[in-house]
Amino acid sequence: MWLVRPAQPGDLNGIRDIAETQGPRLSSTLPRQEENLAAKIRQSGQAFAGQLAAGDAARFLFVLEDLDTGRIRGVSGIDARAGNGQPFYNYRRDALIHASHELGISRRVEVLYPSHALTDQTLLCAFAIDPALKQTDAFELLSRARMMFIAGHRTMFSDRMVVEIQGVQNSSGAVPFWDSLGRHFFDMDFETADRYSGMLSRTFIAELMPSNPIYVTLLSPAAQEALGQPHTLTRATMELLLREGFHAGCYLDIFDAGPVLQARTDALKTIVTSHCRELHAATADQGETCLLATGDGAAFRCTLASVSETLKGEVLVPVKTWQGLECSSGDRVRIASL
Amino acid sequence: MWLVRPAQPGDLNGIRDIAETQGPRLSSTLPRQEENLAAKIRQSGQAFAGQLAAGDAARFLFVLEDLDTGRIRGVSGIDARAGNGQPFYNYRRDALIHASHELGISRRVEVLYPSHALTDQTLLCAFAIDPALKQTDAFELLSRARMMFIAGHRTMFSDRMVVEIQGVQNSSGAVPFWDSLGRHFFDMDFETADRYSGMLSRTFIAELMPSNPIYVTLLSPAAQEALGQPHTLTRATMELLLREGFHAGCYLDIFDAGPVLQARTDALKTIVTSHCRELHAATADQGETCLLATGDGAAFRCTLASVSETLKGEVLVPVKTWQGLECSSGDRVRIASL
Amino acid sequence: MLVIRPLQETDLDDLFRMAGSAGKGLTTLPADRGMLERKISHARDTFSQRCAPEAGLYLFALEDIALRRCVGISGIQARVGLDEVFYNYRLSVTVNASRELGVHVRTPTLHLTNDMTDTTEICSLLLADSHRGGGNGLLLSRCRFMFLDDFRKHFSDKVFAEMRGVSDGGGQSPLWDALGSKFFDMEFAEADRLSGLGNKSFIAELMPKYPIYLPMLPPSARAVIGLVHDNTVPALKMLQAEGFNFNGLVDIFDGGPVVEAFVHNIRTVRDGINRHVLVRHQPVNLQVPVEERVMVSNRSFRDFRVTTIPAQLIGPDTVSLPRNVADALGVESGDPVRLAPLKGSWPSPIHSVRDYHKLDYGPRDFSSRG
Amino acid sequence: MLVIRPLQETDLDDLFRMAGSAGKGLTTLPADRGMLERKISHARDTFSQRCAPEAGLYLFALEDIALRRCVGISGIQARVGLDEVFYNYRLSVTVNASRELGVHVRTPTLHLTNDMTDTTEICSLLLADSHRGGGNGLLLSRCRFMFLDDFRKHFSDKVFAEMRGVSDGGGQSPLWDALGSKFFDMEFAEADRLSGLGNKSFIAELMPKYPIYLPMLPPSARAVIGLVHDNTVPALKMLQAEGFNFNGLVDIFDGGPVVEAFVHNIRTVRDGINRHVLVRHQPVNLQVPVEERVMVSNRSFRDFRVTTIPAQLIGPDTVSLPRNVADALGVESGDPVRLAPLKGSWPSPIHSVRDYHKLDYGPRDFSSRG
Repeated sequence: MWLVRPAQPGDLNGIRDIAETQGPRLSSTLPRQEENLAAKIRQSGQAFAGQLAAGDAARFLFVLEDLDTGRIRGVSGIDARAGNGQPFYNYRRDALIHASHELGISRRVEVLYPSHALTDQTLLCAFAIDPALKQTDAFELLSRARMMFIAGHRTMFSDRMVVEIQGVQNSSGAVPFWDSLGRHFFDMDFETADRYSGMLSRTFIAELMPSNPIYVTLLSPAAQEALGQPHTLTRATMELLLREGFHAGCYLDIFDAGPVLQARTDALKTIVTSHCRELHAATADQGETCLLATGDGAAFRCTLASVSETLKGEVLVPVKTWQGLECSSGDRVRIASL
Repeated sequence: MWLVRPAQPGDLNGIRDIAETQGPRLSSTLPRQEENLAAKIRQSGQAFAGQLAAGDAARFLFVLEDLDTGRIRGVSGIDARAGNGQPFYNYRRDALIHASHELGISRRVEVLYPSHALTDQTLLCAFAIDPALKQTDAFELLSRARMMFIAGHRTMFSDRMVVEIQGVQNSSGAVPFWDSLGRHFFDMDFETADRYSGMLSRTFIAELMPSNPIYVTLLSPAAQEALGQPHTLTRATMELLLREGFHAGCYLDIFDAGPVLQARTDALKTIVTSHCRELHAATADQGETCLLATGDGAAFRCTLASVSETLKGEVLVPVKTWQGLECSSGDRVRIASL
Repeated sequence: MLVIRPLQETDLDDLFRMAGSAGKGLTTLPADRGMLERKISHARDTFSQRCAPEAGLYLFALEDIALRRCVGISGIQARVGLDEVFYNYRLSVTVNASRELGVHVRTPTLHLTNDMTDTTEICSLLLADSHRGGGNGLLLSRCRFMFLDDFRKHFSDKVFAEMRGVSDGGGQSPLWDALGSKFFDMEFAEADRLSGLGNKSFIAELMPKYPIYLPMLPPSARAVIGLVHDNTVPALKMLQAEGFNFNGLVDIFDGGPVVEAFVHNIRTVRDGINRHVLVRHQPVNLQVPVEERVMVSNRSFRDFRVTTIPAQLIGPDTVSLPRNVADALGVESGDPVRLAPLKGSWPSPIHSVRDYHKLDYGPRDFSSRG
Repeated sequence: MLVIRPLQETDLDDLFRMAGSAGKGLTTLPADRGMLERKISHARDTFSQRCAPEAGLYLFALEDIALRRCVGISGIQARVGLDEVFYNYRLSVTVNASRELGVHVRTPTLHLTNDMTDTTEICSLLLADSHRGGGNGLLLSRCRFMFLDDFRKHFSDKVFAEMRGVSDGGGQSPLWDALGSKFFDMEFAEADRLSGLGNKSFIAELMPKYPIYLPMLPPSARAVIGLVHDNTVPALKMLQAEGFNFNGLVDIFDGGPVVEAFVHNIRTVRDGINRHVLVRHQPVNLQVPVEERVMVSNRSFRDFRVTTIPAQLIGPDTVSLPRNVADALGVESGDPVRLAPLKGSWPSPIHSVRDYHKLDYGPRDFSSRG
């Protein structure tokens, strides 16, 4: 049985093992150094417990636990405010029309503008799962459990949400957009820049990122093609998010030009369709498989369960799943269809 | 009885009389010189008749006629493509975050970016009405008849629509935004710039408009306050458009910083709610007062009429209104509620 | 004898022929009869002070007296950018550094500027193939500095020249191919021609306005920024010897450099000396080597004339001019003239005849001091 | 006797006292003991060549031999902007024109640049109140040009100085109030102090990056761009007399101008002459007026020393130095020294003793030629 719950100090090794199975982009929000990771888990614990100091960023980290084995098989996160109090950097892709009436020439000139417009929007981040689970319901559970948490703690999050999708990186590890633009200014390879971007201070981006708009036509052809394109490995993640109601707009990642997906929080499928019911025992393991969440803050738990609803506004759930959720008969639970 | 129909050469004097009762902003799209106005009416006639040369801009001009007196009491227009083949200039209001992690400083720095992003979207323009009619249904007829035309000729227009709302001008005629910004670069007063902007070539804007982004904090306080604010005289127009489904976004007029309203064409109230019915005679002048439109291209007519619908998908309309619409029993008409 | 004088209407045919054979790259003098006619007319108005000083276009003809033909032209535009807009790129540097990460990157960057606006430009130098060599090019070019010197109030304190940038045999410019062509929907030659016609609206309309970071251009384009065309190397060397330096601005199309100098620092200006004419009737051999010749001007605004004579004719207070030279200059005994070396600085014998307090050396002389 | 020599550890107390009484506006020498100690240590490493040439900070002390006290300091930073980022605004012009409408507008515009990066800066001039006048300020400032001249390979061809801009009695800067304060959440003095500390991350983070169109600033702010503080006028005049010119760049905070010169064009450099020492034992009256004094340097890199002597001691090949002056410079008979005027150019009697081929005049002398 699968359970998504707040990360705890004891999950350190499990999370690190998962992080190591992932590509580089993950590290932007999930540090690999044990010390930093421990700090991140501690900070998440404070966020869940509502014990953040004033000014501290609310950054939530969830783990996917296999209750049968006790192993951590995935991790996902929410930053309540993208940028965590500092600017959240993107490129905004826009076009100017350069036209000469006299010469009868009109040209669409695409420009990348440095933008902080998504700063302070709620950011889904740090998604990593055991590759073996990619095709299972556990994948959807790990991702959407965050939306279940947001639905139950709506005021802690902003009205608009964003998520960064990893951009194009070819088989040799080269990132065409980085090689055509960022490399010239940051004087480091993509992995290094990506690692630094997970650091506490993002001062280095203000210091090193070119401050003027960039003409797309001057990028290499490969970089131009990569604009707004997701990495092939992120297809499942992206499709799930598009089904949730996210859409790709004009914002791009400053390092690899991957798309930044946007959504109105209150229009997300999970938030619109989930609803609260009273928990009661089911006699048999039957009904529709649903997301089932319960608990406030640090007590938040989300799992997959067979659910049948009654006409009285109750849900019947097999008792064996109650234990994982740490709840009992008559408790309020939130359910959402897969 | 009120009728909105395509402008015709014989309407020249009537339109000029209306234009002269208006404030300066109107002139951007409605020239005051007789010769230019005649050319504009001719061009509109070609657009309605589908006789435009390749590359010519489709610019439609409608008049509001009082059928009882034959007088022209108002005018309104649609440019199928904003900019009419040239760039459509706006400022896009955005913000950068200037933050120093070390010093604990974070500042939201607002910037106006020159933008052509709304180029080629369908533009509602040239709205002018006899001031005596501002509080009447004729006002709504004149404005919404355009949406009725679009609904009936949907493929001629783009999926997104915009309309420029006149910005703040104080009682002495001064335009704070112009005085703080445009005047320095265009070296002319607001009225002159506004008049030039109705010219065929907008080359002068490319030549004279500052090409770099503008920091809002460096504008005069009055100019900052005027950003995105409508002129008090445009309140009725703006409210009607907001009810139609337009909303103010981040785009501003480059001369007076008035708001540019945007909408998805297919989400506009008139376009969503209007529907086609078969015309039949009503025995009495009863039922709901509705917009009633008929005719393709140059034959387009729109009026207000008492309408009652039958269960058979017919509408019953008093015969006296048929004449103005130039239609007869059994014709398809489009109706929409006021 | 070859004499510099104001360009006049009767030079049109000669000028048209020269412009035609000059080919591309001389956009200020296109082989367009109507345009050349307007230029001549403009120049006539300038010398006769019928146009505002800042609108002045001073065009000088090199006349072969024997052939009665104009065999060269050179010009001074009193002020650029007052009617049309005058564009350059400024080659600047952007530094991005993070002490925390130990990164420090300097990025050469092109910024669009109009900084030469209201400055005097020397321009339009053209010499007939038949008259190349023998110092004729030097005379055509340097005579302008004698004019600038004598009539400084008509010009800015600083003067500049745009040097033709690198292009290949087919007229293709590496910078244009990498940058301009991506914004202007035309060939380099066409853009250059349109720009030369003076109506630069299309530049304002089509030009990229934001800075261009050079690392984003291919090496072939970066390499030519600030470089001159091979054919222009001699002209650049001549101007450098006059004291002109690269001022950090380059042409927006081909990346050719702008060189500039303060008028008071131009070698011809610094070396200029005044003498009074003494017309001599003994024959003089005017055909001495370039090194031994000097320019002599009649210091007239409306009918400015310059020719060359042997340096040995200069005395402590006077200069001896043969009759035909005096006639060519339109001067008589007692009239003031001004003299300056034709090539390089004064040949050493001249030292002895110059006023002591006017002795000077340019920077170049000092670099050897050690 | 006052002697220029490298700053050393024992000067710390004197330096701290001077920095304390100098007040605001000298951000490169704050009254911070630890900072001053690091500066001295840096200078010691520089003179002893223990740091990379481009990281060099040359700080000179003016020692009052009688008092055994450091009474002044001046400096040269070998290269700016290599560790931190060095910012200026370039005062440029934007031209917008429409021929069709007959409009032509020139808009002064400030562009953020790092164009002084990798250039040598003269800086940190400070003189104790007790020793003002008598040419001591001149000696402190101009001794640097003698050093630059003798050790050119350690420096860039061009050197510059940032001049303090306009601020009122309360330390308020009109440009800061109109521009900087709208982006930096701090007082001018605080920004200036932070900038002086050398970690300029906060500038990269908070500074407006897009060009600033000057018509959008109030007249009070526009008026001070490129102007110097009243107290800095004498320093500016001194540098202008040396041949420094405004280079179009201004300070990003207070709008003070950057002036620059090519080393080979600096008057002290151009006027420098070499002589061999002849130690004389007759007493000499060293207390002659400033106009009659000249600087004499020992031409040593590691222990550079300069003092002033009467010009009359200069002979055609040698210079006569009293014993105490020779000792102060650490030279003996036969050693080479270099001489340059303390104030202005050479007093006229010197002419006769200079090598003929080294005679030269700056542009200023020519402007009077007519």
